[in-house]
Amino acid sequence: MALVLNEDQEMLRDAARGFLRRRSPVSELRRVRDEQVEGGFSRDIWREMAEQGFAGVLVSEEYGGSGFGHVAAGLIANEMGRTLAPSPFLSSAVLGAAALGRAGTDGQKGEYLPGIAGGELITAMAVDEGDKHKPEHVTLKAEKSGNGFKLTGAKTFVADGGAADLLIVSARTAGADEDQQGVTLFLVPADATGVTINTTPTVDNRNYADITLDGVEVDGDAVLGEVDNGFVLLESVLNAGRSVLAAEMEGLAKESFDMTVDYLKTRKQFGKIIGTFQGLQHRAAHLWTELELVESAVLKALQTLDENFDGAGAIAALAKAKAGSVARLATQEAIQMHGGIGMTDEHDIGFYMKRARAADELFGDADFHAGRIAMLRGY
Amino acid sequence: MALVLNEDQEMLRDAARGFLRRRSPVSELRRVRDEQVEGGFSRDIWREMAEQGFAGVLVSEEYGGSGFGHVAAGLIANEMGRTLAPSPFLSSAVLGAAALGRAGTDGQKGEYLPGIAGGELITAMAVDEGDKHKPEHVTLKAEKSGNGFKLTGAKTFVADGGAADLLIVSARTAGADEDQQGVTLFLVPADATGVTINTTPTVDNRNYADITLDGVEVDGDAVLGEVDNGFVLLESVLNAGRSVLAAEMEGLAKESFDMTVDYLKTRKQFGKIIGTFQGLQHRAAHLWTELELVESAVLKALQTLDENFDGAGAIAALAKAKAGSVARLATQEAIQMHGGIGMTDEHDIGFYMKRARAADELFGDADFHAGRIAMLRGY
Amino acid sequence: MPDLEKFREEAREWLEANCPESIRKPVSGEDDIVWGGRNWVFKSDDQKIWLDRMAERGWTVPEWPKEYGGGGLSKEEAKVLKQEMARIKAPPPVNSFGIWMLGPALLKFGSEEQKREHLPPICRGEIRWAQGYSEPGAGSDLAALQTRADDKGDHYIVNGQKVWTSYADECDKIFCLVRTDPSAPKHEGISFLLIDMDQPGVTTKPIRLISGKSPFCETFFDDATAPKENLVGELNKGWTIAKYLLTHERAMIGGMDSSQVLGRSPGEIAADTVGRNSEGELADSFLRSDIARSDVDGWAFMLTMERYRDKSKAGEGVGAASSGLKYYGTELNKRRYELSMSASGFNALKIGDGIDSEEGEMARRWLRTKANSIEGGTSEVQLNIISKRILELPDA
Amino acid sequence: MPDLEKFREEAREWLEANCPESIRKPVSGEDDIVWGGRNWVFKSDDQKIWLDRMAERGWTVPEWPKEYGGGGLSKEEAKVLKQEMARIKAPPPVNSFGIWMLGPALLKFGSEEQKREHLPPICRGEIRWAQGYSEPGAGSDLAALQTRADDKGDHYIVNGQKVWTSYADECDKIFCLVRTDPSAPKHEGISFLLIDMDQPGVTTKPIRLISGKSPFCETFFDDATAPKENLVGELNKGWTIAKYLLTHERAMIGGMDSSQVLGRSPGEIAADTVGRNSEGELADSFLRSDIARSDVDGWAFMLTMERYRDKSKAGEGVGAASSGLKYYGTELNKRRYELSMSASGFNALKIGDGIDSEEGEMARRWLRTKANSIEGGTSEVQLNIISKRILELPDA
Repeated sequence: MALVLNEDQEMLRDAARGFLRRRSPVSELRRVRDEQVEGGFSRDIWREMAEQGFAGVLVSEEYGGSGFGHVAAGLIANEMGRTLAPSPFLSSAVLGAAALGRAGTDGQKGEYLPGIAGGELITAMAVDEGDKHKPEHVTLKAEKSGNGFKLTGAKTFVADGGAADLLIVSARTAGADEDQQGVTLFLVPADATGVTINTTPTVDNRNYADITLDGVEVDGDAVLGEVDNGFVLLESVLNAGRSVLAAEMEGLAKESFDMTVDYLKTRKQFGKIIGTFQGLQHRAAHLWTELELVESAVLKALQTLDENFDGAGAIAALAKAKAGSVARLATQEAIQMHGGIGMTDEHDIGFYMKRARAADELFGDADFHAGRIAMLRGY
Repeated sequence: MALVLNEDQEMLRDAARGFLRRRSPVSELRRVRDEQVEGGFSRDIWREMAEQGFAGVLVSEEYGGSGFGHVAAGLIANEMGRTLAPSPFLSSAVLGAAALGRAGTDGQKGEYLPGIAGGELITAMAVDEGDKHKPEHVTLKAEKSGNGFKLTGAKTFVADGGAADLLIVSARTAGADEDQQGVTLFLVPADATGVTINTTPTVDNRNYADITLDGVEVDGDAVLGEVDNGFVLLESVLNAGRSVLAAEMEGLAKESFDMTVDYLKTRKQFGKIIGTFQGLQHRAAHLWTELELVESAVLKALQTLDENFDGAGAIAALAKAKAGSVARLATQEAIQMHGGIGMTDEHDIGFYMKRARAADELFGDADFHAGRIAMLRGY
Repeated sequence: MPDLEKFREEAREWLEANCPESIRKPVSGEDDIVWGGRNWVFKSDDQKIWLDRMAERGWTVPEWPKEYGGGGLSKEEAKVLKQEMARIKAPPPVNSFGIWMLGPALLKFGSEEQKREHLPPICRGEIRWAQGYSEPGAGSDLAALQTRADDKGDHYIVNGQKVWTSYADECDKIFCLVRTDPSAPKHEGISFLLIDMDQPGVTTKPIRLISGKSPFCETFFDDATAPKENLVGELNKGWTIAKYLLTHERAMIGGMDSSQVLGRSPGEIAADTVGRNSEGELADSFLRSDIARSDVDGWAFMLTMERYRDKSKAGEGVGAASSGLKYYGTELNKRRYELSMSASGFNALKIGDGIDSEEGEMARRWLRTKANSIEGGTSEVQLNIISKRILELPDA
Repeated sequence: MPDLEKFREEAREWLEANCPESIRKPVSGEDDIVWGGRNWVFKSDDQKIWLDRMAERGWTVPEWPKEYGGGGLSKEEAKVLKQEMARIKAPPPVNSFGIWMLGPALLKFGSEEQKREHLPPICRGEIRWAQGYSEPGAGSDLAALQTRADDKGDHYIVNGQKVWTSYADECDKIFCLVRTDPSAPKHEGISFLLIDMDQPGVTTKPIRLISGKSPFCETFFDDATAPKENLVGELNKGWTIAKYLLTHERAMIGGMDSSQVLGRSPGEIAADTVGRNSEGELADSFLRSDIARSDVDGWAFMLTMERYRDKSKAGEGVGAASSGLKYYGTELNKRRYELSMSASGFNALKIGDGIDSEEGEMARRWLRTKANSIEGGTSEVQLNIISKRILELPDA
């Protein structure tokens, strides 16, 4: 596949851009923060997004989605990055839809996918247990119990955990704490008895939760995919999430870069437009080249997911690594180049730096993924 | 001790600078290279350096030296770095003098130190066996044999190994390959039966050798320090060498920086002095701050050696780490800022980059020493 | 120096007798810091007792001359006093921009009358000063300031706006750079003026930062007045004083110890989150190498501060090199906090409800460090200064 | 496209029949590279046979028009031919600056006569061309060139000096930028001129680099002559051609594959020298993290080249973005070689006796990479181009 967008994709991008700039500019994130909107996003706007087709982009037409695929999902995420639109797109429309679409039984698909595509059902992936992403570290226990399982343990930093109706939880059904074998994915309703969800406000003003499961009973239908063999599924679903999150970081990095270049063209210091200072010009030009690399890696990752979902591990790592490090650099440079005004809460640019850091950390930071590439290359 | 030079030290530095600029400017290194001078330096100039007091700076007056100490040795090395003066100063006047002065018996001192101080006897430390510095990796075996020992094994990258009269060799008398315990230092005449010395020309045009010991017989007097307990001695001697080598790197980095700043003030491009371009100004200014840090770390390391020789491990690591990384950066920037002319062999600036890399690698590169500091700090 | 040891004994004895037990503890939050001034409310009686006793002895500003309320101590004695205070964990009795900034400026540039009027209340913590340098339109180009002070015979009328005025909403007075000759070249029409905050023409508005609540304010002058005798130094020569104080401020900002982050080093934080491998090294190669390199630079930076101090003591000026400290120190501090955030992982991203929450100390400090390389002259300005004054590279 | 598959079959058949067995191997040294020209000595008869057969078919320059000696193939066919040649390890029959640089310039800017005269000998490897752009005083400011060509009626007289003229001492002719109107603004008095090397007024002198012997020469023009018909394009409009070729050259230099260093990746090299820990990771945290980050950037860079190629194919121009490739690719290459040197340790420092030795391949290549970010426009020049043409930041 040529590493460029086709016309349909460009149209989709333009439509998403228009919608998001109108309905969810940065002021919407600010509002959500200042008004402490429950769940971290506006349900109304999410429903409108669903009407735009965002929520069903990875859901097949059979279940009410468009099945446009991962490149399309990435384009939407990219535009969401540009306006920092708060929504459960990643958790529900990407991770939830990918997990169920990939491994769900017909029954599970029929039960959940239409809700996801319609924006009524929100899912969240409960993966991590420590302070750094490490998906094979699973101590949350799932013990056989009657026809089903009993789940006990805790998850941390669950994106959109505070807004989710359905949790997708990695649990240990066999093996030692860090074994890949013995991990099983479960579908757990957020309102099941024994589930406690504590939302944790974060720098990016999005919605994360620490979740405790205290002897939560689920029946056999709650297993997503195969018992004990859930890790490969988990990884391939996470890779979709990582790639789309990389696309979001690409968007936010580019937007903060564009804002900064615009600022360089207008701000005067010492009687000169600061964009004439070569010290800043060279840093901006370097950043531009880095952003070009991010675009290439992200697009390749998204295309690979559409072509060969399970083979996208390395390229997803590349996209997440490159987008994460460049988004952090771009937003830090943006603050520095804006000077004092960039430090004020009144200006939007700070929101970009905050989101860049949280998004980099989520599902493995740039170093985590560079390390994965190192392992794949044998060092 | 105040972290500044006193008047005596400033006088010594000025004298060394005057002598070296006159007798061993960069053209001398070029001559040594082009004429493939044996041993990698001029014996005549080394004798003159000895007359200047360079060779005996760490040898006590009792044995014919001045005993000026490590700050003084560092100042000399710094000036040698500025002119890239080829000499066995580090190997003989620093490492050899420190090892014998520290651990030699009265007999050993009397036999060797006057020769070192006079510049007639040249020593070399044979430490490494692999491609990266790792002093505890000692497989060269020393087996008891009669009254003495029989040494078998190989050493690599021995600085001044091709010019040395006396080798100081780390050998294994007990323990496993990487144990610190069980290492013993031996004094081995370079012309002993079974010693094979192959000089290996290197990028910095200094003199290194791969050395093989094939059943070399030495008697008990050849042991320097205690049997099996030589590693601590070796490390403290190396720390002196590393600190002085850091001082040399400080000197070469500063000289290449000065040459570059001068070039920026004269070279014109696009009708302007290139030193007016802010892109280059900021990089030069950044380098200047890095060089200030190098100066502080190096001076502190040298002062510490004079105050508490055996306690200088961490600060020597700091000096070598900081000087190594900054010397590499400074010389690379020097080439880039000189442009095409800097790439020609005709210009001196390339010699600085070559020496910076070899000096960084010798006795542990910047990363090796940053890693030591990490270990000392518990990570 | 037996005299110095004698002084140490006396100081120790006096401090033991006079520093209230309740405040002998490390400063751990806003409540432990005394700023003074007319609006000040002490958090405890002992805070006030401690301030009054120290002020009476002149030890709130130990090196200032006795006639202005200082202690008249030598540098060495002041250092001993500091050590003895640290020994018993006695906090500074009062902090203020009056002590750090205005005092040194008045001692160097003020008239005898100004010193007698303004310094004693600073020493006693009675008057709290704000600093009015920056303006919204000026930024790094401080001298582009627009706030004007028009000559009205025996007083000035001040109009304009200052920004980044720390604690201006709680201060009694403000020292300002104002434009007194709009027609002169920009560096030559600036004066240094003292203005009462307690007048109708002066209003303030707090600034919220990306890190949340901040001490910074905008300060507006709308026909505010200041008597002629409040002009410090010569008319239109205020830039000289500004430069003097900027160098002073740079050394302060750059010199902050950045080796620890909330009491722990990044290496310690990372050991908890990512663990160690069988060699005892951090299990994450990336964090390990980045932290080690930053520790190398941090240590070498601290030694550089030590070396500059020793140079100063030896009578060599440091001059423009303070720009190097400011640049390197603030960039290093940002790097440290980035590493600490990465080492902490998810936990450090938590910040509490609402932008002004007290929770999320790590994240708030991380965000706050981003201003270090902007305030007191941006990193770019420091590099320009080094380039011009130290390297003597030519102007474009 | 069945036509393309048919072409593939034909090409494969022809190559099998016509490529001598002895030269079907990877290019491993200077002896495997054919440059052609009057002075050329083939290293084997098969090299000559291969060149002649390919030239006859026009496949030394498959995409050039048939009437000038090319193969007249489409882009797609040329790609297939390249794949089929790679399949049997057939080397390029001839390399030359004539093929890479002059040919494209003549095809775009040359007259019909010039094309007919100069292109066929390039295709047949009969005439070897050098490039004469840079001058000692000009450097990055290429347009500051001083070499003059004075109009003498039916010919020009050329005086001046060029530098970085690759292989000029072995070439037959040289294409040069010369100043034809000294009074015009510097970009407007330059012409593109073809000059015979084989005349008394032209002499060359090899340049030794920090990495040792190099193909570069200085070339001196001392009353050299060139007939008027050797002027390419319009008089005083040579800068247009220069810019066209520079963009071309930038893409070539920046696009070098830098993922391998002497056939091994830095990660593989390091695994040999520093070993692995119990997790299978490189035992050295520093090398591991640096190499991994460089691998990330290297892979993303290769994808960017792929993306730009696909963009071009889709009809979108890449334009000034080639400056980005040039900048990033050469800086990356330097970084790769620094890492490979560090990974190799002592062994890579060995360089053999004498500056011109053949030994020490790793060190010599490492040193040579330092020129990558200088030749073809320095990194700083590329950043300027991006800043101005892509970001549209204003001039100072």
